[in-house]
Amino acid sequence: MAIQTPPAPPAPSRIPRAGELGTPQYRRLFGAGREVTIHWLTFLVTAVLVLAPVVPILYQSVRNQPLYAAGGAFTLSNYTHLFTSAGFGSIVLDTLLFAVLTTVFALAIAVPMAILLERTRFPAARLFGQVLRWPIYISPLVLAFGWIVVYGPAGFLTSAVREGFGWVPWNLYSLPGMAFVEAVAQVPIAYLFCANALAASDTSLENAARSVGAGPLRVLRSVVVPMLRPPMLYAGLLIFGTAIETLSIPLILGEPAGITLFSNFLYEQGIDSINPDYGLLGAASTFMLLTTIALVVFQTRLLGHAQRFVSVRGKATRSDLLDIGAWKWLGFAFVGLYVVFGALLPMLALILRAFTSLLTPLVNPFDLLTLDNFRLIFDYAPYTESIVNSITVAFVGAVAVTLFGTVVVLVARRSDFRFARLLETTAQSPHAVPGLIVGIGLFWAFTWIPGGDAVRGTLFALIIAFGIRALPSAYGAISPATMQLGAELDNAARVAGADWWRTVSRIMLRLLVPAMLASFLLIWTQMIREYAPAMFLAGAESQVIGTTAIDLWTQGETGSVAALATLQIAVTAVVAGLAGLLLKGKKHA
Amino acid sequence: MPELVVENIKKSFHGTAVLEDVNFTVADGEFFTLLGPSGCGKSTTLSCVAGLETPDSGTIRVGDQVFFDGTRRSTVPPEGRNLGLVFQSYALWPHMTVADNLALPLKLRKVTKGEQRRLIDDALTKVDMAHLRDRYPHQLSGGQQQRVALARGIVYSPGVLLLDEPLSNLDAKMRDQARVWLKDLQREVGITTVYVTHDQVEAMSLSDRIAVFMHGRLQQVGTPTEIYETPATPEVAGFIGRCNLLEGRVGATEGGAVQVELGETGQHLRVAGACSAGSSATVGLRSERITLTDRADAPHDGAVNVLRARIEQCSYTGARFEYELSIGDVRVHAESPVRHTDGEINLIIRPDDCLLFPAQV
Amino acid sequence: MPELVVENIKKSFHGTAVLEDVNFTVADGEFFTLLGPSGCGKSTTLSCVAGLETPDSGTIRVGDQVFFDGTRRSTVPPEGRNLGLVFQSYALWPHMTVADNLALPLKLRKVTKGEQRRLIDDALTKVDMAHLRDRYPHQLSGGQQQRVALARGIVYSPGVLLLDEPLSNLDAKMRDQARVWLKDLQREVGITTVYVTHDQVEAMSLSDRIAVFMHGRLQQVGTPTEIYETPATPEVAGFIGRCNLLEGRVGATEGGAVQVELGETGQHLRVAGACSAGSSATVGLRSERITLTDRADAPHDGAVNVLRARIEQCSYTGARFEYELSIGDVRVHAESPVRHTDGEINLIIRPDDCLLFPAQV
Amino acid sequence: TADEANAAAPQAPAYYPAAYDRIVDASRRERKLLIYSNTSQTNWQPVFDAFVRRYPWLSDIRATNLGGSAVYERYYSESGAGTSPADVLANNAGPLWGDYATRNAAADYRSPEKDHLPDWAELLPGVWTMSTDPVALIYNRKTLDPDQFPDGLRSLAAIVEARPSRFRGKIGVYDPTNAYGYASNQGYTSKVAGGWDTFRRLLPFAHADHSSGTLVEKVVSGEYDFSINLSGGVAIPAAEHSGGLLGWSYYAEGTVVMPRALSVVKTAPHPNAARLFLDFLLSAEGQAAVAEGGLVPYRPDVRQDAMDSLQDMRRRLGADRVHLYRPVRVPERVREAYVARWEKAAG
Ligand SMILES: Nc1ncnc2c1ncn2[C@@H]1O[C@H](COP(=O)(O)OP(=O)(O)OP(=O)(O)O)[C@@H](O)[C@H]1O
Ligand SMILES: Nc1ncnc2c1ncn2[C@@H]1O[C@H](COP(=O)(O)OP(=O)(O)OP(=O)(O)O)[C@@H](O)[C@H]1O
Ligand SMILES: [Mg+2]
Ligand SMILES: [Mg+2]
Repeated sequence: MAIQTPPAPPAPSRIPRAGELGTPQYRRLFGAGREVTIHWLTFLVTAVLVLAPVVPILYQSVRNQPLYAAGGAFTLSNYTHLFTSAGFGSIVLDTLLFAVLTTVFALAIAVPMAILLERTRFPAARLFGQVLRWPIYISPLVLAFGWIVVYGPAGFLTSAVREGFGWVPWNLYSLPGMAFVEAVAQVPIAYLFCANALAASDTSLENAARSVGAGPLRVLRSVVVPMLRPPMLYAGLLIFGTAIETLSIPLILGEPAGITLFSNFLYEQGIDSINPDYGLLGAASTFMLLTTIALVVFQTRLLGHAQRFVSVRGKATRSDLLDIGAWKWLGFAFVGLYVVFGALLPMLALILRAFTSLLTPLVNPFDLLTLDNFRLIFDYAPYTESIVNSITVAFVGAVAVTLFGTVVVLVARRSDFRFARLLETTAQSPHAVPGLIVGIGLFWAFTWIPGGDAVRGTLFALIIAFGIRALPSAYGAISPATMQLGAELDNAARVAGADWWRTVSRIMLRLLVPAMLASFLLIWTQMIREYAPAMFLAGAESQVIGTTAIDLWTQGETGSVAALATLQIAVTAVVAGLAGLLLKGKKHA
Repeated sequence: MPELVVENIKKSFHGTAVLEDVNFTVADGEFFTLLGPSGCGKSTTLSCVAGLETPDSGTIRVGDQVFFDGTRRSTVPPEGRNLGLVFQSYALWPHMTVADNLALPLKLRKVTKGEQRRLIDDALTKVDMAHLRDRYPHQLSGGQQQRVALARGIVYSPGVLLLDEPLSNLDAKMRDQARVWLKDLQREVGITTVYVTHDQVEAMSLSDRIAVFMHGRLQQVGTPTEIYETPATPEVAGFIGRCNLLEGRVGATEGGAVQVELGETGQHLRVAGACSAGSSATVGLRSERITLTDRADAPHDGAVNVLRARIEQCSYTGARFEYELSIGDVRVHAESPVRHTDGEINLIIRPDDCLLFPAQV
Repeated sequence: MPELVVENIKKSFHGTAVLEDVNFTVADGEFFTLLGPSGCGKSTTLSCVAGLETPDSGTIRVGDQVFFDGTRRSTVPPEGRNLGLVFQSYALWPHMTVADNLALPLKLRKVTKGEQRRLIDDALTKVDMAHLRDRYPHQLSGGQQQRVALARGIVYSPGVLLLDEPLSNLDAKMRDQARVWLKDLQREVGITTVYVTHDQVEAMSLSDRIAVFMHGRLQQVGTPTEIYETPATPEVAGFIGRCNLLEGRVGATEGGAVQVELGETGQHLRVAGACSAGSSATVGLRSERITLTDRADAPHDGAVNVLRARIEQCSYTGARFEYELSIGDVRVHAESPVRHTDGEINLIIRPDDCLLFPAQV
Repeated sequence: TADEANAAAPQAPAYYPAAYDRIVDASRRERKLLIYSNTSQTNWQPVFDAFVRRYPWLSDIRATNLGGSAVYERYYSESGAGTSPADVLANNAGPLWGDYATRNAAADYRSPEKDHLPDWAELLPGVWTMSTDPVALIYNRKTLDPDQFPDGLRSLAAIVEARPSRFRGKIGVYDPTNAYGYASNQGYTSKVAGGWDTFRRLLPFAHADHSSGTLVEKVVSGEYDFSINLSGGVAIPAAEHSGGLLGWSYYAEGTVVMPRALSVVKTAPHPNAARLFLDFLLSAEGQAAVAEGGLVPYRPDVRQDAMDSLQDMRRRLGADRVHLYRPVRVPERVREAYVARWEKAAG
């Protein structure tokens, strides 16, 4: 028999006639494709969620009485009061400096680490990758305390260094010191964002650079880092906002040094004072909100031409790790130092504190071992209940916000929705509004919205409040990941017959799984330690770890606060481990 | 499936016009090819048809179903058009295996599991990829990825198939095989195909009609023979096949043919066609229609032209030898099954084989 | 630049062997082509040479400089090899403009600003992309991206140039232009080039030598003429050019030729070559070496074979007509400059034009 | 459960009005009690336990522990908005009670225990004293020589002035801007003779902090040698559980006693349960439970040995050296003037 050129096609089985299978039919809602409904729904829900706490705050900012007081009139005096407060200028400047320093420190630590651990051959990369996340597992309040124990003027390491060298090169109670601690708390965010982006990076781009003669470091500088612009900007924005809003660190580390930042200024003037000044709080929150919006707009500008950052395209490429040779050891030293001294040591101090009756360089801690701190927590039903509540809130909230945030991102970045830009700005704006004020705003929103009273004080109210605060984090975690996905991937699905929502669920969501897990983890950690909005919203049955910790803290039960934080770390580590397993399962699927 | 009509499509990106007034009609079951140089707007045209880009104006419809209407700015979304598009960049979904990539369009159409498997097997076998059905795209070579993309575009027998250089990374055998397959598919399934290629041999052998595209405009639409034998412009002639374009001045007209003086060379060429004397014109001379001969005693009967040329370079393509020749300062490309020694040579050209393009004023 | 030596390279991905014992030497300044079907391991070979993949064993060196030594597992990193690689997937840096993409290799080589501009302009002009120098890759068409990738690989005149299907998305004219450019570059700069292509016309006309690659093994390495005229195996013959492979049984041997009986058809073919009578053999018959004639009075002088065939299908490629013929149940592909009417036809085949491959036992 | 709701009513003391049973019965239907407080769960727990032992059907009793002013602000907001789930407010931050009293939010109820308590037990109309926690100081026994252990602010001033460079920045003090901080500082300067003088000597050595947690922890770590103006409810247990690391002291020259007070609000959704709770807390049994939780009882006939009671304190320090802080409303101007003066003293 003959082999032929070309060979005859194999005996044809019946193939459907052209067009026989038809177009997939989708339910049409209100006379348009269902995506139109989804887009509008997403937009409206986002708008309602964000406006709910904001509107009462805006209203309060132009009232001369607390909202609960009868009477009162419109006024602009809150704003004049704010801007003419003693030292307002220097407070704003200090705050800016603090926020900028924090952002710079956090990115300077996180970005190289993410690159080293994700993109290069690095010893024990996985272990380091886990450990350096630990600081976000606990609230900055507790973390700051851990830092004081180790690096404070009478801290363990400070005492040791002072004894050894007669001089200590750091000062925790200073603006850079505070910024550093805050940065350590925020490093995991930037790390997660960048590591995610790097995991989905296109190695052929790196290979191309190497083949034209770029050494590993040059590859990092010219290709890897520039491609990281989206995650860096999103992380930067989040960190900057958090730094402006955060209270614990200015309060605990700033106060002793007489440093007043915007947040503790507000706390003292507005919340903790004998006569809380709600008008001032409203005005200040409005001011912070506008700042955030300006930053978001600026960020959007920097990220124009999103296709410049696409790394997952229709032509698949293989991935490989960079070998940076001897630089590896420098990197190892950098990561090692940070992980040991930045993440681990304060954390260990904290854990040790949880198991001792006292922790001081003055007494050998192993003489003071006790389980009393845990006993205290487990002895009181409301405390244990608060742990269960927190886990519930954090789990449900993290899942819900991640899913919702993903849809928001996809509507904002991957659809032809008319108000996509506005949606993006809206979703990112609640970030810098202080938590307590979100709580107060929502409190009034629940009061004004029919049926809201039933929600107020329940865990559901907390999920909403925490969720609003966490939405920007979800957005920041997922948006850069979508930017990496080439448009041809959605286009191919659309042409194959998937409508927008199908494309999202079949293609986008699957490709975004790692980013969604990062978002889940981030929001979980954020929610499990959150307390500020709960001060006004949590009912007697809906106390959370955060409020319990504050309760214990104000009563001087530091050991139990540490014990609570230890539990929090343990639970979170388990959750993070499970999430990691899920991700790995996905990868091998 | 009724005909696909594209009318007056315009499209520009940030002010750069990419498509200007594109018009064509593809009949039911026709194999229609867009041929044109790189960057002329072929992919953009396909994207507009598929609904991935919105034209600035114009109309696109399939039969009565209007996909896009520039005046009312109504669009049918891509998923409502029941098209198959094979992307130039493949656009494989990286998180799915080869088989899953093919399964998605079938799942969306609610094809039963068994039927899915059968269709997928069938499509993959045709592109010789059945044994790699469980690989992920990043585990495939470039050509293998392209074959998967091709199979995915076809597996669900869409009404209109849009192919954007679907064979560019395949070897000759595989291309032949795929071409046979595409042709068969078109015959059996009656699919209407719009095919983008840069390979004119492919275009010629597959297409019912070809549209030659340049700078965002259609230059000529016609059957392969029309395009090849009677190109509308020198550009088309130059683009399709190897065609030498020689500038000249029209001299005497003699019975359905004109005498053209070739530039500075002093040599003349009799060319079939009509053109006013004294005007300048371009003569197209296909390289395979030039006969090379060593013999000094070339026929001088006047029925054919005999030009004298120098061999500048000769290269071997297996089937043929290709020559770079010079007639004075004019370069001419020719081919011949025989190897000629270097030096001077005679070119024999029939007036009927020359294409005459009067200069545009 | 001294010669590039690749010795006994093996590579497998997760247990699937992709390269098995690949050996070749590319001389200084040589233009060497890897030709082979899709998925045979061409890109993997280039990656190994470039240092982007690590072979499982073998040696790769350029002159005395050992790039990779499988026994000592020492590797020179890609950036230490001073190669240029044009990726099949382009791998343009999406965050840089076209000009910046080209500038990076120059910057790394500390070329002055002015010189950089000159070189970039030069390279971009050659691929006709100078006017798009400030665009980002995503604003370019597929072919334009490919041209940028090509320009980037060449702009810094690397010692060894590795090209992975660099012209696959370009039209014929652009390809010709690029080919001329590559050839010139090689001549002027003395660059050693390893070229991967699926287009054998390209391979034939550009290459000093060709390596035919199949299933991870080199089948034959030789000059284009060698490969074309004396293919080592039926596979090579079948892959290079249009070659009909006919199975037959060897009959009488007569003076440097054998008589081969073609399968069930009852027709015979005289083929130059030697083979033991009674064994089975494959005869390779290049389609362009078959002369088709309508005339019933075909020469019957015995010096040539005359076979009777049916025309099954005829297609037009512009320059030629291509035919699908059948001799009994054997399909044969042939081409002819003339259009023949349907029905029966005579094939005239010179015994010297047949390739004889004794069956392997 | 039904069993609890039907449990037999405990015998009320003879001096309770006859109608008291009606309150008890009504409380069976209410079942619940919610307190907003800034008192920790550890302080509350023994009280709750004892209360539930007495009224088993009221086992669903909870304290939501908030910051000092949040207790009121949240209640005002909730009631301003319509309803508040809170029955009782409890707080040790004096000045805020002054403001509370002017709002006339307290339920109109005269506890039958009133006659068995000091006349100041009802601090303001409807605001009842729950415990009388002293303002105290703690110090680190490891970083100090025994002769540097203070027994009050005046002795502390002398100690630090003896070695100014050693003690600069080594005293932690409650910041006067917040409610408890204001009360503890202002209580001392207004009640104790020469209070301002002592402050002028001490404050230059001090750092202000915002919470007891920080103040205690910094002494533990050795960052501070002393923390002053802490609530006894925090300071004394902390020192006692420190294994000898911390010492604590009243102020020998004059100790301010900061009443921790509670009030049943008018809008209480469980008014009867709230009344039972108030009466119980003021009873001898309730006061003993208060002591067990680490707070200082003040009822003369209370029997307990967990804490120094107010009477013990008087006995130990002299009755004229124990000053009761009386909460009043502090106008903003006054507070600002005070903070300014304080900050001037701190330098
Ligand atoms: N990660 C992987 N796992 C398994 N097999 C792989 C992997 N990567 C490549 N291969 C296989 O290796 C073989 C060689 O791939 P290579 O890219 O070298 O082919 P190629 O000759 O360049 O083909 P093409 O012409 O299609 O580009 C292919 O069959 C491919 O399927
Ligand atoms: N986003 C964009 N901005 C500006 N110009 C663009 C953009 N996208 C495409 N173009 C230009 O539009 C023209 C047409 O592009 P298109 O992809 O349709 O070309 P093509 O005919 O498919 O070419 P090829 O054969 O190279 O794929 C090109 O010149 C390209 O540079
Ligand atoms: Mg294209
Ligand atoms: Mg390849």
